[in-house]
Amino acid sequence: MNAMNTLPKYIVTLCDGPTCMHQRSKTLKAVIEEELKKRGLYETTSLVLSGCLGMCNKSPIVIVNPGYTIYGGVSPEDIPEIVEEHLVKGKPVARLAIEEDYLYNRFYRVFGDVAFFGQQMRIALRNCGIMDPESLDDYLSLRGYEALAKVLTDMSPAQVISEVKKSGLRGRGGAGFLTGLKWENTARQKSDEKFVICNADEGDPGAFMDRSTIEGDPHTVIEGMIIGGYAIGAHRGFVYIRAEYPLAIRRLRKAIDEARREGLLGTTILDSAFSFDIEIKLGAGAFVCGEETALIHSIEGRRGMPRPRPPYPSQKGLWGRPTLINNVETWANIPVIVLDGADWFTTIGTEKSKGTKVFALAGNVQNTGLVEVPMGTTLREIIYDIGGGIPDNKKFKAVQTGGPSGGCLPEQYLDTRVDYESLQAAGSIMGSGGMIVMDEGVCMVNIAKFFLEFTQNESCGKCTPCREGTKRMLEILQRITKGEGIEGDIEKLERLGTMISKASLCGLGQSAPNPVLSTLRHFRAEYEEHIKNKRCPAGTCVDLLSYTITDGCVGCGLCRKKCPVGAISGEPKQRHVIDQAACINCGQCYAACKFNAIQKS
Amino acid sequence: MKQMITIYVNDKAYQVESGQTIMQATDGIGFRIPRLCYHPKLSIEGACRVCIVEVEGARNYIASCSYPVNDGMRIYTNTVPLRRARRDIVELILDNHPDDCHTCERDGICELQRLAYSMGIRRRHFEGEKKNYEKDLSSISVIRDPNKCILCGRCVRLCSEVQHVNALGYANRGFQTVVMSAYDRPFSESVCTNCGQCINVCPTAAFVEKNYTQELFDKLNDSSVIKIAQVAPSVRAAIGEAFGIPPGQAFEREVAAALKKLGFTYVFDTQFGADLTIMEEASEFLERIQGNGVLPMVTSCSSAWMKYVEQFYPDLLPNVSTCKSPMSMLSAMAKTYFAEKIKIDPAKICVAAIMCCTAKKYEAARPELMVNGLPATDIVVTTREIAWMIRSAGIDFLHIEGEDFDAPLGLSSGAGAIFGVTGGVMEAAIRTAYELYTGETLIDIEVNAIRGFQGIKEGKVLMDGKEIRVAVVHGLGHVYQILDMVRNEPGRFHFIEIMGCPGGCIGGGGQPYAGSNSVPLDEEVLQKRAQALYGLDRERTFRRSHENPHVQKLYKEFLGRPLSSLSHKLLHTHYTPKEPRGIITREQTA
Amino acid sequence: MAVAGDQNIQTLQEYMRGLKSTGAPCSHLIAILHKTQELYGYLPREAMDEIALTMDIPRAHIWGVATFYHYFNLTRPGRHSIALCMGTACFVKGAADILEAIKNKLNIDFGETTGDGLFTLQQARCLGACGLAPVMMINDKIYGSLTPEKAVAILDDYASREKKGVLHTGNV
Amino acid sequence: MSLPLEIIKKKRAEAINRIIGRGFLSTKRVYVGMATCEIAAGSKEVMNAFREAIQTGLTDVYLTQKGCAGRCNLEPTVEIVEEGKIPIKYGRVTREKVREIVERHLKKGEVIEEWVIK
Repeated sequence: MNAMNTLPKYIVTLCDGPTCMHQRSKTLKAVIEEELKKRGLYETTSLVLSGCLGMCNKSPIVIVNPGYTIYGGVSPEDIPEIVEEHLVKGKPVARLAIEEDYLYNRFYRVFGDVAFFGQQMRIALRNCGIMDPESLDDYLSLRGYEALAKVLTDMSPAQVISEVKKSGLRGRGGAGFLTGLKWENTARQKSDEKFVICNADEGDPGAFMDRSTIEGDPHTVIEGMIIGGYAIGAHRGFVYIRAEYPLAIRRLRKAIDEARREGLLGTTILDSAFSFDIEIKLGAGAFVCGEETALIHSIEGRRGMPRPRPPYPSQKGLWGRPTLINNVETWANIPVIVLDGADWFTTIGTEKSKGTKVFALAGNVQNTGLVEVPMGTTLREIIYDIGGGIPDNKKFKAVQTGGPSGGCLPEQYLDTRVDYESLQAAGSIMGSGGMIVMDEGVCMVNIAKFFLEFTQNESCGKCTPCREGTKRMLEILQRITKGEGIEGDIEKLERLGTMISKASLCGLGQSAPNPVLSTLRHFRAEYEEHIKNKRCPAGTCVDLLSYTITDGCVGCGLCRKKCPVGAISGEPKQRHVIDQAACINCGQCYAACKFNAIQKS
Repeated sequence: MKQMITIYVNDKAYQVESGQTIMQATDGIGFRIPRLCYHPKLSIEGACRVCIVEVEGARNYIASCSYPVNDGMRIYTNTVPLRRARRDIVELILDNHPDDCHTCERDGICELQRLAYSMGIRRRHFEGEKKNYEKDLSSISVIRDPNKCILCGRCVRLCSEVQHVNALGYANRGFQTVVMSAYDRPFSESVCTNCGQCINVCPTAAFVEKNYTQELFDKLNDSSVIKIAQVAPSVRAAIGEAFGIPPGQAFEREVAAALKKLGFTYVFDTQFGADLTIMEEASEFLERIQGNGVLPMVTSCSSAWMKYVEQFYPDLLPNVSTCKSPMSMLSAMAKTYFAEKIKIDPAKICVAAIMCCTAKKYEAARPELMVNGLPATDIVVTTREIAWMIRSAGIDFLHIEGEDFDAPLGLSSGAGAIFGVTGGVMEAAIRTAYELYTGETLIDIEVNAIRGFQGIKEGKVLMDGKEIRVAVVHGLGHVYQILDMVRNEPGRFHFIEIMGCPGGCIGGGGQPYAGSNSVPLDEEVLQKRAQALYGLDRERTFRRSHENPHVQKLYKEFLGRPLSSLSHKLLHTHYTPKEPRGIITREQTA
Repeated sequence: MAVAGDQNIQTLQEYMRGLKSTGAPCSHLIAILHKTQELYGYLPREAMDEIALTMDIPRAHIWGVATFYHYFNLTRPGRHSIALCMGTACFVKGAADILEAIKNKLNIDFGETTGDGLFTLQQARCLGACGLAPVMMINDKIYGSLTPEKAVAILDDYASREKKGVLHTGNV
Repeated sequence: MSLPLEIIKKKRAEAINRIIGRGFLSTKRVYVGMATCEIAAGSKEVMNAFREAIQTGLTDVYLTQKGCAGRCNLEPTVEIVEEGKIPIKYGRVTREKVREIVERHLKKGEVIEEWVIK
């Protein structure tokens, strides 16, 4: 990519998705660059390689902005014409331009030129950032509720289910169950009443995809749910949402009211025979309620404790009736599948994981934020190409996916493709989409302890392995990070962890040991270092630290003044010394020293 | 049509009925997968994870209590990793449980202890912080010790699903989860009816009765006191179990003998009190039907039911018979009629009631039951406590020579004996009321319509052409059904018997713990205890309360007639609505 | 029992009356508890009793729900509630140090209220502002990119404004 | 009775008319990020600053809110969309920056490059 110092006049986007790449988009790039240079446009044109743009049947794809002209089936021979006519003369080449109106395109018109966004593919988040979430008009203008209308006009419930099945869409909440199959199972049940639930109890610490979706585009979730209700024969839907999301709740409430006013919710929707309405149910701060049976209990007004399955919610769910539960992101995909078609949808992603996945990219990474990429994108692409790599010249250490249920993957796994199977094989999980990047300053034992503290705190307390087992694992980890680890602790962690994951009642318990087991798998030496040598290689476990003053000390005395326990002594202008017995490892001297003369180890 | 399917357990094929859980299926073919939170009478919790098995094709272990069998399923119940996981799970429970087995009430009869032993836990691997809560000693009947609680949830489910009292619930979550009453208030301030069924289903000693054995031993060793015992019918029907005798054998005269050996001066029979109750209650009933009294009349013998009605249905208190319970009637007679007879200051008499019931401890302390300023019943001990006392005092219960109860309050009719079984009070009342009303003797006195363990039983009796419609309820969980009927169709019944515990007093909260080969609330055990009492009834010379010559004598010498003013003073009482108001649940809510 | 003329109880009763006819009473419980907390700032026992009697939900059940969900306060919170985010992103970026600084400053732990009733410290599980990590929320306002010093300064500011009386009540 | 698809097309046409009625066809459309994260970063101030600018005479601008596009560490974000031009995305916008954006970009058409998200 040519470095730009001033804003470009044109932005030329080349799709670099697998299909386009196969169609030699790389050669195209060279040809374009050559043509630009020839005409002296190289400095004023930005050339961007994007992720898959989902127009594979017309590949290779070249997009020229402003104006968002899409050229399809471009060959190297076409390039001079495009550059001359469009970029020099400002007249798009009608012969090559294609009319594509995919729902996600609009996002690119606004954001496609920024590398962070250009590499992404926005399906669930297609409207987030380009419309007023509190305006039904805005949503309608972006073909909102057209999928619903299409379903009500042209499709039988069975056809809707078959389309969703064909799309290969899998639950975006974590487990990755085939959505269409879930719909089919629920549709098959005979019952006087059925329900649809949107799981918006986004509880992973560090994940906020669902909040952003609802805050940015609430109607898409509503539309998805109505279509789901139509497909399975339900007339009531519930959105179970965290009370900690007041803005999302307010926007959702407003969206529901407006949809109702416009005849998009309620009785005889859009003059059809179908009726459906949605209620909002608030969570109250319990991570476990993301588990579907716990969520159902919570909606029923009980403690959010999971129950054994079967019966599955599709058989016996809310108030004992067949219930279809999908999470926010899954629902947000539905209108796209209906309008742009399952055939199109299946062109995105990998063989077993279709479509895109939203990640909340955070931690020690340059560009933090929401990232939606086609399944099959590598971790490296997400962290380095989109995320911009690790800040402060630090080294990458691990990436954590799947939140407290997931695992930490080290550098050698950076080329893992994000899809359900690959991540699992690597020892982590897709989860709902938290992605935390960690640099060398993060201690893996400590991070495992952090996650276990979380699951321990969020354990509902019902089943023994999770309630008692995670507590014991946590105690062992606390011991290790304090330097009190003993021989055999690692084996105990493994023994407990394996038992807990195989014997716990629900997904929370079954996955609770994952952060420990995965760090044990990939960072075992770091554990051993803590236990055997009482050393924390990352330098974060306070009890294992020691501070020493090096030759760099000029004897300014600042550290001596800062030390709260008077453990530092030394004459002015002489090298100071820390009394290790008195030092409490608070680190204040380290922070205060202006000469980097204090060493932490 | 039951469909048979093939399952493989540890690679051996078995034919089992479809539609069962793995546990049900394997129970039927000679296995008994270890279990803890599971209880056949309660909803499936799936919490303890002790009953896990391996199922081919499943990624994780499967809780056999909840997972259905399907054709061709391959189940493994004893693989090495599974055994280790199960063992570790039980160890995790132990690791958060006091290590005080030797000094524990349930030492030797604790399900957790048994389970830990059979899991082969000989060493600890995962010890750490243990929970540390205060015992709740506030209730006069039931002690709650959260430290011994293993969160199997049986008590919570029982209190909600079986009894519909909902005094118990989980509070907090995760490692901090505790079973407690609302707002963490003392148990005594809750809606608890003291039925004690939580004690029966608890696998450990997280719930035990408030123990009064030491007080009783003190009294028994106090020569300045006249020690009077009275024994409830159901005690004799179950006490053998506490000594390892299979259920179903009555130990009537043996109990009397053991109590005398313990040091009681007089051993009376609560069944005499029962006969007396029938005299009063049948008369009250006839008075109500003849004099436009409030109908239907509801019995008042069950202490748990009495607290329940005061809290949950205060508006229906006028329907409740004013009769005291047999225990309280007998105690009242002991401290008046009998005290006069032996010319002893009633204050020097200690009446100890040996009851199958924990709620009787609460009843004994009710101020409205005082007689001439003295508590009528001084101490109540349960079947379990008395069995322990007998053992502790070095009495060889199994080889004891039986003795008679003492006169004049020790002779009872068969009607008094069946008081202990659900339907018994009604049956006894019918036997007497029929004769009082018609003047004729009821020949077919075994009223089968109201025997048995159905939750609600209905029957009809023709008395001189008048149809008397009766109903019998046992277990507080069924009460709302019958009382809804009473509200919706006030004329539907004339007389209703309500017992707080499932099965009636034979299933009381003070009865011996389930042995190692049965489960608490086992209906088969209840049947056998019932049969024991029906057997006593059949063996009696007198089977109708009014035929009891000592009862007749009591009226002649002291009370005059049923419902006399002295009767009213000593044998009847009144009830008042109690706080906190109970919330009636028609569906289970836990 | 409810104090006569208690405005909040009346509002709560009206709220419940509106719900009682629709669906299973228990399914409204969490919404009612939210309403209660909105009115009182926490869940007073009297209010829970009122809910039990009006909605026919056993007290032990209400108590179980109230203690299960960490969003509900069981004691009266301080005037300003500090929710320190301990989500992963914040943790990775040093939330533990912020916690230490706040604990030292206020002498309270999570779930506790300062002696002067000014601050309640609560643990948040991701406030969804990971880009600004580490963050804390005081009442409804989010403070991002915290350092221990910055956090303490913010608390000082609240305390001093509180002294001058320029701050209104907490949760609005 | 019309088919749902016909109804929705009619609704869409009406919606678009209403949006146009609100000034959508102004030369410059300004979108201010207003999600929880944006607000936490201070976007309410930004929104207010634009509103004040309009109240005090800024014309030919269509001001609206939008959800979070996902670029968290550069929030609050503002997009300025002009027909035929590359949409400009400003990051870390403050009240002060708004004043300049209004003066230089919205009034004079000058893109303030150093604040643009690239």
